Order: sequence, then C-alpha cells, then structure tokens
Amino acid sequence: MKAKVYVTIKQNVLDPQGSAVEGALHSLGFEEVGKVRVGKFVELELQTADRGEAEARVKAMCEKLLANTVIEDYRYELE
Amino acid sequence: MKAKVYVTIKQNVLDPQGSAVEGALHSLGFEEVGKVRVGKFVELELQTADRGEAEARVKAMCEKLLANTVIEDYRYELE
Amino acid sequence: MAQQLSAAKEPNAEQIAEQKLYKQMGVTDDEYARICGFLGRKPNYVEIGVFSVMWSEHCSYKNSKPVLRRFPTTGPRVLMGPGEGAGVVDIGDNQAVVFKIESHNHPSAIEPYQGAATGVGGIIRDIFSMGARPVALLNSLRFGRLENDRVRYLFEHVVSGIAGYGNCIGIPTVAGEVMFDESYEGNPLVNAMCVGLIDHDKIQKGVAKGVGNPVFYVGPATGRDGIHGATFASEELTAESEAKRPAVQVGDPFMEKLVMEACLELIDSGIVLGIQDMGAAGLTCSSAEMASKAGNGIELYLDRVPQREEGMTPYEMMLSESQERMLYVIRPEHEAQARAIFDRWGVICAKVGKVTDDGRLKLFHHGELVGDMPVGALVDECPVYNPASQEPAYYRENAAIDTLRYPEAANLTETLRRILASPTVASKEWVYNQYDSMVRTETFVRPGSDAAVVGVPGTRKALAMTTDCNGRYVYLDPAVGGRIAVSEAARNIVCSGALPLAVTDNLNFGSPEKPDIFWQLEQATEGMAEACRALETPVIGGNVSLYNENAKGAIYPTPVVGMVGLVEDVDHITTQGFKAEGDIVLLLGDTKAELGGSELQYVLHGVTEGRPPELDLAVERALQQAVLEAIRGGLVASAHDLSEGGLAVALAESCISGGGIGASVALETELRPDVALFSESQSRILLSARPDKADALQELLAARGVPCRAIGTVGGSELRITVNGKEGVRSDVAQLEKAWKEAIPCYMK
Amino acid sequence: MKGDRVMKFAVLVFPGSNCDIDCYKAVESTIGQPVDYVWQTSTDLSAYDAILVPGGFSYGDYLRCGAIAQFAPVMGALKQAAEDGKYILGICNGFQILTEARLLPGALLRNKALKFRCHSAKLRVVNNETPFTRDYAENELIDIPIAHGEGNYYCDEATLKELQANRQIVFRYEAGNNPNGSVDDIAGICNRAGNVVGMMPHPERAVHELLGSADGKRMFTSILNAWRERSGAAVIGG
Ligand SMILES: Nc1ncnc2c1ncn2[C@@H]1O[C@H](COP(=O)(O)OP(=O)(O)O)[C@@H](O)[C@H]1O
Ligand SMILES: [Mg+2]
Repeated sequence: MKAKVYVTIKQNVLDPQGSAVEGALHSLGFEEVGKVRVGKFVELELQTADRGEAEARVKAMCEKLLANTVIEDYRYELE
Repeated sequence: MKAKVYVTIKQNVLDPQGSAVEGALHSLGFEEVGKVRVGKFVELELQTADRGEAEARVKAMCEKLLANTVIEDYRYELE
Repeated sequence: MAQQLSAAKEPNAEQIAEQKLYKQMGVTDDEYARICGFLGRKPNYVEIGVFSVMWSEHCSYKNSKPVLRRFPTTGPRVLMGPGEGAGVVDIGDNQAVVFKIESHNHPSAIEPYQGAATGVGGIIRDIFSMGARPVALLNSLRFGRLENDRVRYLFEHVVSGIAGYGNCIGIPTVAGEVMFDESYEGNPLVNAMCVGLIDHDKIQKGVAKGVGNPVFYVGPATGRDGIHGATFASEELTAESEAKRPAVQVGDPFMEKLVMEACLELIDSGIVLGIQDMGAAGLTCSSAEMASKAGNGIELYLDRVPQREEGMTPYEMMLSESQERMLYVIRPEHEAQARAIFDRWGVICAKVGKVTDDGRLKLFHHGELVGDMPVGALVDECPVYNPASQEPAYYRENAAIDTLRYPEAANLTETLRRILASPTVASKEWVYNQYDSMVRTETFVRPGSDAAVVGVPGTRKALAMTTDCNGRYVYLDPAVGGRIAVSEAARNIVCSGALPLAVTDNLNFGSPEKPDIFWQLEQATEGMAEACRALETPVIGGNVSLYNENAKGAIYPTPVVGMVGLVEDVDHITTQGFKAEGDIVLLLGDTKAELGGSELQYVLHGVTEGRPPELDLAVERALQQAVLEAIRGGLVASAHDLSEGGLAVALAESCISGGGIGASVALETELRPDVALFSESQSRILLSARPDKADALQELLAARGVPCRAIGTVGGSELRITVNGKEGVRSDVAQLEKAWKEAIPCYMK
Repeated sequence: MKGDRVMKFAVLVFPGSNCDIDCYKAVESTIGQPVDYVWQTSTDLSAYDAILVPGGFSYGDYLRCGAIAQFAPVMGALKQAAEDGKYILGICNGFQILTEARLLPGALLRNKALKFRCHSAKLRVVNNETPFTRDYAENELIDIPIAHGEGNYYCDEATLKELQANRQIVFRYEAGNNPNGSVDDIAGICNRAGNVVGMMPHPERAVHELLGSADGKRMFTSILNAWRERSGAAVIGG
C-alpha cells in the first residue's frame, strides 16, 4: 500500500519560506498569486494489505516523526 | 482559485532526506515502510477564474521557480 | 474609556476583577490592587495584559533585583553597564566591544528548533540595536542524559536551530559549552550570547527622545506569535478559539539579516534618536522602556501596526512576540531618508506612534483610546520581592560526605577513556561542525580550544570569548561554584592570550519562591560577585531565567558566565594543542584530593556529592596574571586550563588538539593515583614550552609565586603518565581521540 | 601599456549574501586589485574583468538554495559576462546560484547526512589548467574550508561523462573524505569554456595563516595572472 502525507505549517504560524516564494513569484510577474504556504510532501510504501492497520500506522508516523505537531498540521491519503 | 503543487525528487536522483526519514522510521519500529521520498508541497491562491489560464500560469511557475527540473518533477492540482 | 469594538468578546474590567482573571496572567491580588491604584480605576483587558508582562519576572526582575545589586558593574573600561540592550566595554582606539547573553530555555523545551533559533535571533537584535556590528555568537547548553529519546530530540533540534539561524544570518558561532546531566531533563538550558563591535561615537540608546517625534516600527508584520499564554477559562475550546491560540514563534533569519543591515545603515546615517529591539513582550516592553528612559510618554496607533493576520486586537498586538522587529525614533524631517533605506532592503517600516510629554503609554485603535497607563508604573513600580531564603538540608549533609569513600579506580587508562567518552567531556565537534564558525573571516581560533579568538578588523587586536559554568559545583556549594564559574571563564580567556575584560551572566535557577532555591541564587551571585571583583571583570549585563524545574524539582543552579577578553596583538594568540616534539610540559597550581562534583564521581559512581573544589581568588588571580605575562613574553607554546576530568583529560586534549602528538609525563604525588589524575582542583593550567624557553618560563612563574612543576615532554604518538614511577596511563593518542570524538555521534546516530 | 591597467573585480550582493565582505577582503589582501560590491539590481557588469558570486543564504535559501537569486536583475548581465569570456567564480551559495541559472550543469542537493558542515577540507586540484587554478600543481592537495548544508553535487550519468571528458572537474574532495555525498567526489567544476567556475569550498576563507590555511590565495593570483597573460601584461610570481 502507498501512503501520501502532506505536512503544512499551521495557519497562525509564520511561514517565512512561503513569504519568500510569494515575493519571488510576484517579482517574476505572477502578481495574481497570494497566500503561498510551503509544506512537505512525503510518499512511502507500506507492506500491509490491511487498510485500517495502515491508517493507524501512518497516523502514528506522522505524530512521531513526519510532522512537528507543535507548528505543523498533517493529513494523509492511502492508495 | 487554489493551486496545490507537489514537487518530488526524480526517481533516479538520490533523495538524502527520504533515506534519512526511512532510516528513522525503521528505528522507530515502522519496519514495514519502504521507498520513502520527501518532496515539497506548495499551496497558493490565484486571482483568476479562468481555469485554462490558471493552469498555464501554474505550469510556468513550476518550470521557472517552484521546481528545478534537473533534479525534480512536479505536478499540480487546481481547486 | 471607550469601549472597543474589535475585542467585544474580551472580558471587561469588572469581569477581570470579579473573576480574578488577572491571576491567570500571573498577577497577584496585591499587584492587582497596586495597578488599580496607579490607574485610579480597574484596568481593562489590554491594560492588565500590558501590566502583567511588564511586571513579570522576565521584564521586571522583581525576584532577582536585590541579588543582582551585588555585582560590580563599573570599571575603567566599562562604557555602559547593565540597563541597555547590552553592555559596552572599551578596547582602545575609539572602539568598543558590546556583548550579552540571553536564555530561551522554555521555548526550546516546547519547540527546540524554533526556540533555540529565536533565542539566537533575539540576542543578535540586542547587539545591533546598540549600533554594534555583531561579529560572533556563542551558546551554552544543558540537557538531560543522552540515553533518553526526548533528550536526544531536544539536543538535535536545539543545535540545528542555533545553526540554522546563525549560519543564515552570517555571524560565526565560535564557542560554547554543552553539558549533560539528568538534572536538566525536561528543562534544557539554551543560552545564546552575541558579541559585537562598535565605535564609541556610534553607541545607541533605547530612548524615546523629543516630544512630538514619530515612532517607527520596523520588521515583518505582527502575528499572534507567542502571545502571553493567558487564555481564559471562560472561553470554550471552539474552532475559533483554536485559531486564536497563541502560535509558537518562528524565526526568519533572512528577515533579520535585512532588518540588521537596514538598521545599521540607518544608525550610521546619524539620524536615530533612540532605537530598541522588540524582545520579550514585544511592542509593550520596547515602547514603555523607551518612553521611561527618556522621561517621556508614547502614543501608539495600533491599527497602523503591520499585521499578518486578520482581526488582531490591541491586546494581541501589544503582547505578540513576533520576531525580527524593532522600534525607533527620529525627527519628522528625516522620515524620507529613513524610508529610502528600508525600501532598498525590502523591509517594512511603519509610523505607529509619537513621543509625548505626559509620561503615559496611550494606546489608540481606530481613533479610540483603548489603553492609558503611566509609563513609570509599568517600568519602575513593579513591587520588588525579597523571597525567603534558607540553607537547604542537602548542603549540610554533603559536608559530611567523604569523597574518597569509593575504592581507587583500578585501571587508569580505561578510566581516562571512559571519562573522555562521557558526553560532558567528549568532543563537541558534532555540535560545532554544524555551525559556520568562519564566516566574516576573522575567526583565528575556532571552536575546540579554551576560548575562541576573533580578530578586530583592521587592527592587530583580537577578542577572546568563552562561556562557562559547572552546575554541579554550584549545586554542591553555590558560593564556591559561582566563584569557579567566573574564574574558569577568565582562565580560559587568559589561556588564549587575552586579558579578561568583563562578564555577561545568565542566571538559570529553579523557582525563587522556594527558599532553598533562593538561597542558591543569593549564594551563587555572591560568589560570582567576589570573583568578578578579584579578577577585575565587572558584570556589564545579563539575563535571569527562573522557574527552571522539572518533575523531580529544580535544575542544578546554573549561572552561566559569558566572558570576553582582549588580545593585544595577534602574535599572543595561544591554543591548547601541544605544538612540537621535545616541548616541556608544565603543570601550574596545586592538585588536591578534590573529587566532589567531579566527572570521575559522576561517570564511575553515578553521584554528585560532597563539596566542590575550593577556590582561592588571590591564588587564581596570581596564576592568571603570571600566565598572561608569560604568553605575552613569548614563552608559552600551548596553554590549557584544567577543568572537567582534571589533569588526565587536559593532557589528552592537548595531545589530540596538537594533531595527535603524544606526551610522556611523570607525576610525583602523595595523592592516590586516580585522585592525582582526575581531581578537579581549581587554579591549574597546563602549559608547554620550547626547551630553550622552559627555564625562563619557570623562573617567571616562580617569581610570581605560582606553583609550577615540569612534569614531562611532548613527543611520540602515545600518552604515557606514570605516577610515582608506576605506570598509570598508557595509550595511543589515536585511541583516546576515538573514544573522545565518537562518543556523541554514537548517541546521535 | 596594458600592464598598467588594473584588473577590476565585482562582488555581487544579493539580499542574504554573507560572504560578500570576505570575498572583497580576499581580493584586496591577496592581489590588491580594485573591487566593488555590486547590488543585485544592477544590470551592467561591463566595467569588470572578473565577477565573484559569494556565499551566504541569498533570499534565505528558501525553496532551494540559489533558486530565487537566479532571477535577480543582475543575472542577465552575469550571463552576458559569461558569454563574453569574463572570469566568474561562484563560491558555495554562488555555486548554487550558477547551477540554478544553468551557467553550470547539475544541481546541489542536501548533504547526505542532512547536516550543515563547517570544517577544513582537503581538496585535490584536478585541473590546474583553468584560469582559476594555474598557480597550483596538478593533483596538489590543498586545505580549503567548507561550510554548507547543500553541497551534494548531482548530475546525471551523461553529464558526468562530459564533465570528465572535458576536464570540467576542477576540484575533488580527497578520496575517502567526501563531506556531502557529491557525485565523483566533486567539489568544484567549470563550464566548457573554462571561464566560469563553481565550487562549494571557500578559498576566500583560506588566505592567511591566522585563518588556518593560506592555500586559497593562489586561486586569486591565478585569476590575476590568467587575466594579465590574456591581456599581454607581466605575470606576478605565484
Ligand atoms: N555548543 C557549543 N558551541 C560552540 N562551541 C562549543 C560548544 N560546546 C563546546 N564548544 C567548544 O568546544 C571546546 C571545548 O569545550 P569545553 O569542554 O566546554 O571547554 P572548557 O572546558 O575549556 O570550557 C571549546 O572550544 C568550546 O568553545
Ligand atoms: Mg577550558
């Protein structure tokens, strides 16, 4: 089974990288762009066929390692 | 309109961060995990209603700035 | 007082009083009554928020003021002592060095990367807000034992946070210390120090000068970052309140670099009347202090504050701790000139207020007066407490402990290897290789010797710098431990070829409301003050961090000493590594049976007990003066101060730092061999000298009354130590180096 | 006489550059030629004979190191200068900018161990026939410090073959001491014409003994000598 994890910086938390990318896009002429946030995207494979189990495991991985829940949110998809 | 951009390291390029995350997951007891790849996830808002135009613009942003096509692939979604 | 619309959901003055909501902000009933007295009415929500931060320990020093008064703060070279962002010390030729240390312990315990990073960012602002160019960073860290997962997580991320910020902004991180002890579990210490250079005539003050002058805000927009954790019990946890929850502060070193360059350029232009960084309590503290120092008032128009988030209330803006922000005052006619500078650097700059003559801090929001407080009350009228103090039982009990009660260490080579591999003693390369220690190309001694040395551009002078404190000694005897912390720092400076100039200190202690902790604080500061007087290194600034406690109680009292010294000529720079085959090794000072608080005790027996080593300030002073004289006279090849792990560890380190060169040492002693090798007696230094200089060196030391013995020679690839003719230690230096270098990486794999 | 003309150096400055001052000082102290800081908004580099793209964290190194800097106004002039055969040296972040701008092939990934590393490093001078390395001996081992988090040079197989075939690999880390996992131990490369060099190690940090090594000095004398030779003037002693 494949899992995709999306880690984003919490709404209220400053995202300096997002601001820098937004500034760069503007100066490149992409002025219509706003609210840029830069997060992480993790793909992984799980040797499990059991969807329920996979879900629990991925959630645990996010909580323990993939996301820093003090400043980041995460969500995931299983395929 | 919202756009989500996923930037991943090309398959044949070594992904040091992915390997490190994989190693860390294994040592945390998630031994069933493999092929971990770490990429970027960029969210942005576009002031356009025209889907076709938005698509062309986002593609241009990716080619120019958001991805380095020497080492990275990208894909995007519009919402 | 007008009702504010934007904050309709905030409790009003009556509710704050009735429900004693001020208590959740850390304001006591008495303090609340006092605030009401100053206002002549009950404070509203913004006002109580502003008072609560201004009267917090962090801003008011209400529990520590009396002990801080013990420190000597003046001296012939001190241009500015405690009070401003940082102290300033003359180094001649119209130049001065500016430095300060600050803690970020609690933020780092929650979010280690950002906590440490923003700690570095904050201390850098303290330096450039004085008008000084930051030239070096140091850090003093304490963690629990590396066997613990959470400790490793904290250690890993604190170090990368420090690296992330300092490397990006381009200020070299050149020195520091890291110690590990379970006492710090759950409450790591993260103290960051910054050193800057300035010309005398450029020194700035944080004053709001000139009634009618505009007040400007510089830096990124304000968000709900790190707002005073006072949330209200009455407020249910809805999705909305979740979104309003104070966010962890995130550092943006790139932004700080731009703000720093722009501010230094602005200061250079000569138009700044007053400038201050927004540190703890952000806009509140900076505006109130600037007004107070000028004897003026300030009006702020909060709707003009650049905002990152929608719907921010006056309360949130006043209490936000968003990073990388500054406040400055200029004359109105200079506005365009200032703007041009900030525009070029791409930094936001907004006119947010005005200097007034009424001595009040007045807050306006969309034209309405939403807060009105006397500046004097905010800054100077916080009650000062004299907490109860009591000598703790452990202190008395320790006096009776015989530190020699454990059997003699059997295998001295193996013991040395174990101590070298103890994380506190082991090489910190894993840490400092993550720091850019060389940017600015003035780092003449990088991390890895007793003190770092950084050149003063365009001169033959240089600055030596270090941080030191052994919390175990301070715990066992705070007065002696305090004396040792200052003396050891000075000794490290002297060993590098510099004259110790002054001290910045960071008092990391437990809760001052516990009488035995307050006793530690009193005793330790007394000991430090004595040493500062004896060694002529006044305290020019510092920081207090109290309430450092974990589930098991207070941390070891850890008054970290940051010290800077002046190298008169780069030719005097001396490092700890042995230099050449055949050089004579000299041990200065007396070794006594002092194992209390030693690394030997901790590593072999897992205890920290007894009394720490003694320290006689007259002896220490004579030693330091003689060694500096010898170094300046060109008699010394290497110098290394003896600290954790004693003589054996110092010898091993001098061999390793010398590129793996060996040494052959013969000790004659009445002490037990393990004691002779691992005792941590103070006021000792290991020197090496070329054979043709050794006699002159010994004569000089004898003439100055410094005990000195030639104990061996440099050479070969082995470290050999015999004690009274019997073999004690014998090992390839490479073996010792392996144990020392691989210890921390091994934990951190 | 051409010999009277001085060689003019530019040090580019982007927001977040922080080795700009070091490069400036290095040119002054090693070869005493005139140097100017050139702010990224400038669009004309025609007055300069050599251009240094310094290290640091341009634009915070956000997104990717050097990614945002490649679009600065000065980059057009830099590309022109490269085409005109002027000497261009990108150090650390400067190397990253040059690859992002495709003035040099390949890309710089995160260090294999994911950590920033700062320490002395031993480099092999692989090609001493470039204008930047002529004062070194072939295969000489030199001591130049590194300080980077993303110095892991990557290029595909075909590009690597080309680099090898055209002698575009200028520096390699000493075998067994590759600090970042870069392909073929590459520490620095040049373009086909040889007038553009990018390297992760910092020669400007190794220009006198107090800094721990003076091995970087000869990069600067090389550039000056190459330029003087090209312009027909006397060569200074190495
Ligand atoms: N956190 C750190 N950051 C930078 N340098 C460090 C750090 N910790 C230790 N070092 C460096 O490692 C060397 C040894 O440190 P330490 O054992 O504390 O020295 P000493 O006992 O002489 O005070 C010193 O040069 C010190 O500056
Ligand atoms: Mg020391």
